[in-house]
Amino acid sequence: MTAVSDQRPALADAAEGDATVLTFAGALNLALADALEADPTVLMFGEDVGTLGGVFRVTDGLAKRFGPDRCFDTPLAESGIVGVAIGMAMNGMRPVVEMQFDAFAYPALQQILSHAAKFSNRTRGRVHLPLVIRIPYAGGVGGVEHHSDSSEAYYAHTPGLTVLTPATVQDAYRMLRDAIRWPDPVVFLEPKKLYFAKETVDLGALREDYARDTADRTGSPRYAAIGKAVVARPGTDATLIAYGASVPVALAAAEAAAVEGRSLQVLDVRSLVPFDDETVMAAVRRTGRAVVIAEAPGFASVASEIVARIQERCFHWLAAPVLRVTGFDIPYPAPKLEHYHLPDVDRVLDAVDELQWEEDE
Amino acid sequence: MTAVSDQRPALADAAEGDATVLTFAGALNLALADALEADPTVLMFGEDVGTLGGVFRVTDGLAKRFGPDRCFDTPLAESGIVGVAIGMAMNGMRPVVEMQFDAFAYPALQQILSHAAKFSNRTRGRVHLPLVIRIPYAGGVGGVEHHSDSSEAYYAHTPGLTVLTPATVQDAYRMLRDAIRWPDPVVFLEPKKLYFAKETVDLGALREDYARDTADRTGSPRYAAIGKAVVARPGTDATLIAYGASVPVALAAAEAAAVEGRSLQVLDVRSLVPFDDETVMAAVRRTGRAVVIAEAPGFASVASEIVARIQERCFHWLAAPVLRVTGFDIPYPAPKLEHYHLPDVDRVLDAVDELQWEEDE
Amino acid sequence: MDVPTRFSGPAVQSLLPSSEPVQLIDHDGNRAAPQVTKEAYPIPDVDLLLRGYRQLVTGRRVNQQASALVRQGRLAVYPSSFGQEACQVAAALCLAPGDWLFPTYRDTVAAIARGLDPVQALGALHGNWHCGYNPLEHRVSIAATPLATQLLHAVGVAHAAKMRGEDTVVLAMCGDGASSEGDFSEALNFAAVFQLPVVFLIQNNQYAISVPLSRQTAAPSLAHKGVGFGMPGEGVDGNDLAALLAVLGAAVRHARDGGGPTLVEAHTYRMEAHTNADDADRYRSREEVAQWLPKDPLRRMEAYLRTRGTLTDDDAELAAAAAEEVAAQLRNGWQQDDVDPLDLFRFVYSNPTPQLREQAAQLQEELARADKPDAVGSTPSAPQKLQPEGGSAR
Amino acid sequence: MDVPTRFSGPAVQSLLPSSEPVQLIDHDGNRAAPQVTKEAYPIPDVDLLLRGYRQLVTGRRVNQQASALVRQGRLAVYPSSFGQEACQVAAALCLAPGDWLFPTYRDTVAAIARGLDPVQALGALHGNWHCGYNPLEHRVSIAATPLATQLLHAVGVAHAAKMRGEDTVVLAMCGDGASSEGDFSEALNFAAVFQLPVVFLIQNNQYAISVPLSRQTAAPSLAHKGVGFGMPGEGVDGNDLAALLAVLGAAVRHARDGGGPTLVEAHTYRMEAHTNADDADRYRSREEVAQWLPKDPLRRMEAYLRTRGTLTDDDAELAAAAAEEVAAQLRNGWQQDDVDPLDLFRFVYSNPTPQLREQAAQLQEELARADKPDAVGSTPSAPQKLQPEGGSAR
Ligand SMILES: Cc1ncc(C[n+]2csc(CCOP(=O)(O)OP(=O)(O)O)c2C)c(N)n1
Ligand SMILES: Cc1ncc(C[n+]2csc(CCOP(=O)(O)OP(=O)(O)O)c2C)c(N)n1
Ligand SMILES: [Mg+2]
Ligand SMILES: [Mg+2]
Repeated sequence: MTAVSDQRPALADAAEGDATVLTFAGALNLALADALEADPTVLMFGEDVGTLGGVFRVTDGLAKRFGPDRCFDTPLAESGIVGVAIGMAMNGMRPVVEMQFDAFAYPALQQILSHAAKFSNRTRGRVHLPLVIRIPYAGGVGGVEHHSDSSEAYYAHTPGLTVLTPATVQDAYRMLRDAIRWPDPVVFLEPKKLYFAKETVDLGALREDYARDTADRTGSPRYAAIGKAVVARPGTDATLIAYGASVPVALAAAEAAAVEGRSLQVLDVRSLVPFDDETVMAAVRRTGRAVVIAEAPGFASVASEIVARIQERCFHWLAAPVLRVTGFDIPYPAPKLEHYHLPDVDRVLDAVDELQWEEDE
Repeated sequence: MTAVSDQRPALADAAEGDATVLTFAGALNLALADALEADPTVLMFGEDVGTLGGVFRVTDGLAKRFGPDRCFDTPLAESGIVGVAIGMAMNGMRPVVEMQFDAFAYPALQQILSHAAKFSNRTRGRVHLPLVIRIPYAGGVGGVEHHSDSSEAYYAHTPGLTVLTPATVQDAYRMLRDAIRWPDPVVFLEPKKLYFAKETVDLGALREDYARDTADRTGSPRYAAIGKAVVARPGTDATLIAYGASVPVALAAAEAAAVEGRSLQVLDVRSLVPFDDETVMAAVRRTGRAVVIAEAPGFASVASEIVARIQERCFHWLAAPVLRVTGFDIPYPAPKLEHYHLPDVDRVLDAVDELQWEEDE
Repeated sequence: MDVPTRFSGPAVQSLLPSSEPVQLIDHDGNRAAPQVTKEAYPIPDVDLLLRGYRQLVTGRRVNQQASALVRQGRLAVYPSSFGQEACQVAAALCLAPGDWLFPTYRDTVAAIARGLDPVQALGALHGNWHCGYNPLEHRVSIAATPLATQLLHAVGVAHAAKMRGEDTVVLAMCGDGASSEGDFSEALNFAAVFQLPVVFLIQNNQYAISVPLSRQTAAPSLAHKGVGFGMPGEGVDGNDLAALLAVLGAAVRHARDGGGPTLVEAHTYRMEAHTNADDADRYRSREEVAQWLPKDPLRRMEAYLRTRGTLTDDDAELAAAAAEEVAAQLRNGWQQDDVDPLDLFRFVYSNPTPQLREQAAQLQEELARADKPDAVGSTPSAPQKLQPEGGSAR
Repeated sequence: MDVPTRFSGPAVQSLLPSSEPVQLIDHDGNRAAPQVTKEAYPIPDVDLLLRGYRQLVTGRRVNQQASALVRQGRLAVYPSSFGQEACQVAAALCLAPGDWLFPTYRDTVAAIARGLDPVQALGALHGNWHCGYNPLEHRVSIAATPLATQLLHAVGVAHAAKMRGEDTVVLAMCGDGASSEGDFSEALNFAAVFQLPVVFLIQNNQYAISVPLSRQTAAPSLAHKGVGFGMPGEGVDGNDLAALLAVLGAAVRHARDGGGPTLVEAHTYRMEAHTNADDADRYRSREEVAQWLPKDPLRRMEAYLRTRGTLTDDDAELAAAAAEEVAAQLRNGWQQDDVDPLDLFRFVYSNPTPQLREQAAQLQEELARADKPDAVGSTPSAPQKLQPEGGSAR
């Protein structure tokens, strides 16, 4: 029901080690393929993920390559998909499931909130659920209603869930592989608008770097990006804090501000839970001013949390209130109106202008 | 599955106009009865609400008094209950439904988030849904797991829902009646811990006051408490902002602080959505210091939102960061551990102590 | 409540579907050979069939035109009911004006057959707003996207009507895929427990996007789900308008007479891709699709009516002309995108919250600054200020 | 995919339950008169019946003891399976050690019959933690509270086992009320579509708290839901241990042999209130309850075994003594509430988040200040510091 679903990830077939143009969706596809290859307990299922390869083609070719036991279609029932994945994870597998769109994960919320999030705790850590719930989320792609929700707050508010959202092609690869190795349930939010964003990457290096990063010297597992925010662009005057599809918006705003002589630092949160207080607070303290950017309605959102944490922890460093540029507190608009709703460069720059700059600055 | 469910609301049978000891649950029962009496389109259904009168006895006697068409039991299916209520509301009725416990509303989340919240907007205001979803929520009653969630953030984050939570016996009555008259879907959150709290009220006056409050001079509907926070206790040194079961905690903390010579103002938010910025910001500006108290895990919560709004709107009035006393970011604990989790007077006073008081104060 | 109880026997058998899907007209347009069906389904009278035929012609044309509009970029997306027009038309024609229809995203032709303005009916797919019509006007609910959820709304509408003693019947549509959702089962169960006047119509078009029926169910048929809720299930050839009208007509009468709900499974086929955005070649062969061509519902009905001499060339021309008119309406629809961006805030609540008023003011200010190129709000006819719309419900 | 298709005939009939619930021993403990059942259910061999009898005695005693502990305030709440012990015992005894059991909150007796330590099995109701045992040890999942949700987990466990070529069978339990939840249908559907080795056992005890079966379903029986998913349904007298062992045994064998899932509905009765917190007099008459007394599963099995001379007084005494031992275990359980409050933070994630470490430190500091009177953490044996537990999954 979306106009974008016939686009296919330009998954590279270039030789490893070569520079390759990889889409975000292609990077996810690669991560899934590499994870399926690396670990026989990994498997992937959901609606239209088998023969079709997913409506966004993220699972393209996996059923063929790994067989119908490792990547397959299920009956059309999201609570069923997540509930069955929980059972598989209880019994030695590492299921990765796809919810076809953000709002279509809602039928699964009971399974996610009452079971996936709580199983380890309920059983005193005896039953872990290594389980990834992939959800294409957020808007900007002209989807009809119920296809563009930014639903991260529901998950981030729920203790026991790990909530990740990559914003770059390389992170799409790294973070999905992290998520699949992670011992606990991950809600993996894929910004739809970025699916066909491209980067030139060296596939061999990407994989090697990732492999190097998976364990520390003692052999304990390490994760490239879980719990780690990243400075996407350095800057000194104010900090833009974003995640998912808002990261490119923040970067564009910083670029525009630079032209006007204002140096904006951009932070990509990436890991909503666990949250990287260290990096975020250090960044805000450096600049004393901050704007948080997110597509979701602002009320009781992840953006609210970021603002609250910053003022709790950086109060005396702040030269101005931390501002938010978020979606309005409205249901996601119809395609022709969505651009009024989404945070854009102008709104970010407006907010930056309001950060109580002294006259002479 | 909870140990409290055989307690019955001490619903007054004293004559109207007399001072009567009324429980919180009794006030809800009275509100339902008065609403059923006042409006033939009001009806009430859910699990065990008919013959049994609800596991908390909030619907006690209604089936008998108003007949099995107006108050009845349904099959055990929460998505079904809310979905059917939506259809009834489309077709001229004002259904009030009960979800038996907080976590058992989760199967209905798709219906609540994708339909109840959005119907008016989807249809450009042509189809309103005057619908109340009553949810006993939060903890402190020794419930087994899944019976004590503070789930308000899921609803408050969702545009289109009105989210109310009374903290006093009188508000229980007024706000439920408001909710039933309100033209849009209301998630009505009843703090379980307060069900058997008692107040002495004059029933006749309560009803008369309410009736007087239902329309302005032009006859436009008015609502006693929707969108209106209330100062539950005046004070000058700092503001405690709370709602639901945290209001009594805040009041107790203010009482304790008073003994030590500190004057704490207590604000009962009551209406999470719409949020009463005016009252809250005025209160915080008066004191320059604030602590937000709520049982729910703090991350990306309603408490986060309140903190974020205050720092956005009262930045220059603040003498210290706004602090939060919330539940930990953990699944709700088993009965014997819940007191470690819940905000209590000590924690509130600790937070107040941290509000960067000058030495001499 | 005594154990043991006897379950089976005639009562159970009457809830099971006929031993094969009911067919009244065969693929060649002839009266089908008599079958063993659980009810005697007489062929509908000729007037109804003619009306149905005309709607089939219009429905087919709507499907073609809408797909063309998508190719031209004037509709964002269109889930076509090409090949399923008999189900669409029968769903509308079996209802009385006071009844309700609950369509899905694929059921615009049904909505149009029920009398909706075609441009309004396709409004959501144009992208201005989520729904282009007033659901209360023709008693056609907003086309549902979250699968199977609308079935519960249909049950609620029926429940309210029954309570008030109205003789409303509600027809609720869904696909084969949707029958796997929990809400499907909950809806059937509520309808059966409260004996509500609902007819559930599954258009089993063999696919849910790419997923074939065999992945949705292992049941002998979807109609066999009825007995598990205590409601009769029936199967029908979904490309046979006459059979559909007969079976749905009987179910509607049964419901109106207080007999409770029925589950009807129409066996049909989605001839086109899921939507224009889908590539059906990835998951099914063109040979498979070709096998369904001879079963085309329109051709069949036309052959039947012509053979009987009921349909003349003139009638056919008139039907085609009427269909062309609808197609023209669609082509001329949406000449301008006249939607006020401040509408974003107007319908979220009957009484806009202070928060929404602030946000509307912010957008209005942005629009006034005219830095949004296509800002309608920044034109001279500035959008009205956001006002509470009063507290009344409707 | 060709229409029309024939649905009915022998295939469909084989999915429908027997015409009445299978009974092998009547209310008086005699061999029941032969019935028309869809399968020949031979009476289980005497050793199994004797083992079952002993478990019935223990189960009854557990129900009594647990209720007593609630009255003494030593258990927070207890949902009793008094009257349903035959279902409980059969659910455990029909499984092999490598199989899995998915119980609900009412199924502690089944868990104990499968070998769980009774004190651990009742742990959650004591209130220290949500689950008192290690689900992986005896392959007994955590007792489910959100109704019907566990059925999907059971299906997932079975799916994983089938994929690995293991011959594990999973038995998943739920109540009559739970059968109305969407998850119930989704679980049956997944199991049937993937032909998984799951036996679904509904204990139809006629009530969901106060709501009688007639409000849950209008179906001839809950076992009639099977056919709608393409799996066999069977009804059985839920107070007849022999019949339960026969029917569940056949279903388990069918599953283990690759035949796929079965739905079994056991017709029984909840003799006590929903839990101690419930007042059953509000919604059902004592006469109704009294009607079920003569069908008591324990008395029946005892009469049957004694009549045949299989059960001697000595055997009965031994069984009673074993049951007393379990009761004593329960009475002596939970002597101390030795739970570390910092455990609140330990199991939420395998690698505690920085946020949780901060919060744990806060609680630890509070405890150290010893202003919480019952703070275990402030005793000399201070709780260990919160450490990441390593990233491995299990
Ligand atoms: C709850 C939910 N899950 C997933 C989707 C995405 N989706 C849209 S249509 C569709 C297939 C529906 O198949 P079916 O019910 O057979 O109807 P058809 O499209 O064939 O008419 C899917 C999976 C959705 N709309 N809602
Ligand atoms: C999803 C959900 N909704 C509501 C409840 C509250 N509740 C607990 S037990 C119960 C009745 C269950 O009845 P049934 O399935 O027949 O099992 P029984 O208690 O009779 O064994 C209800 C409504 C719940 N636990 N989970
Ligand atoms: Mg289909
Ligand atoms: Mg029951």
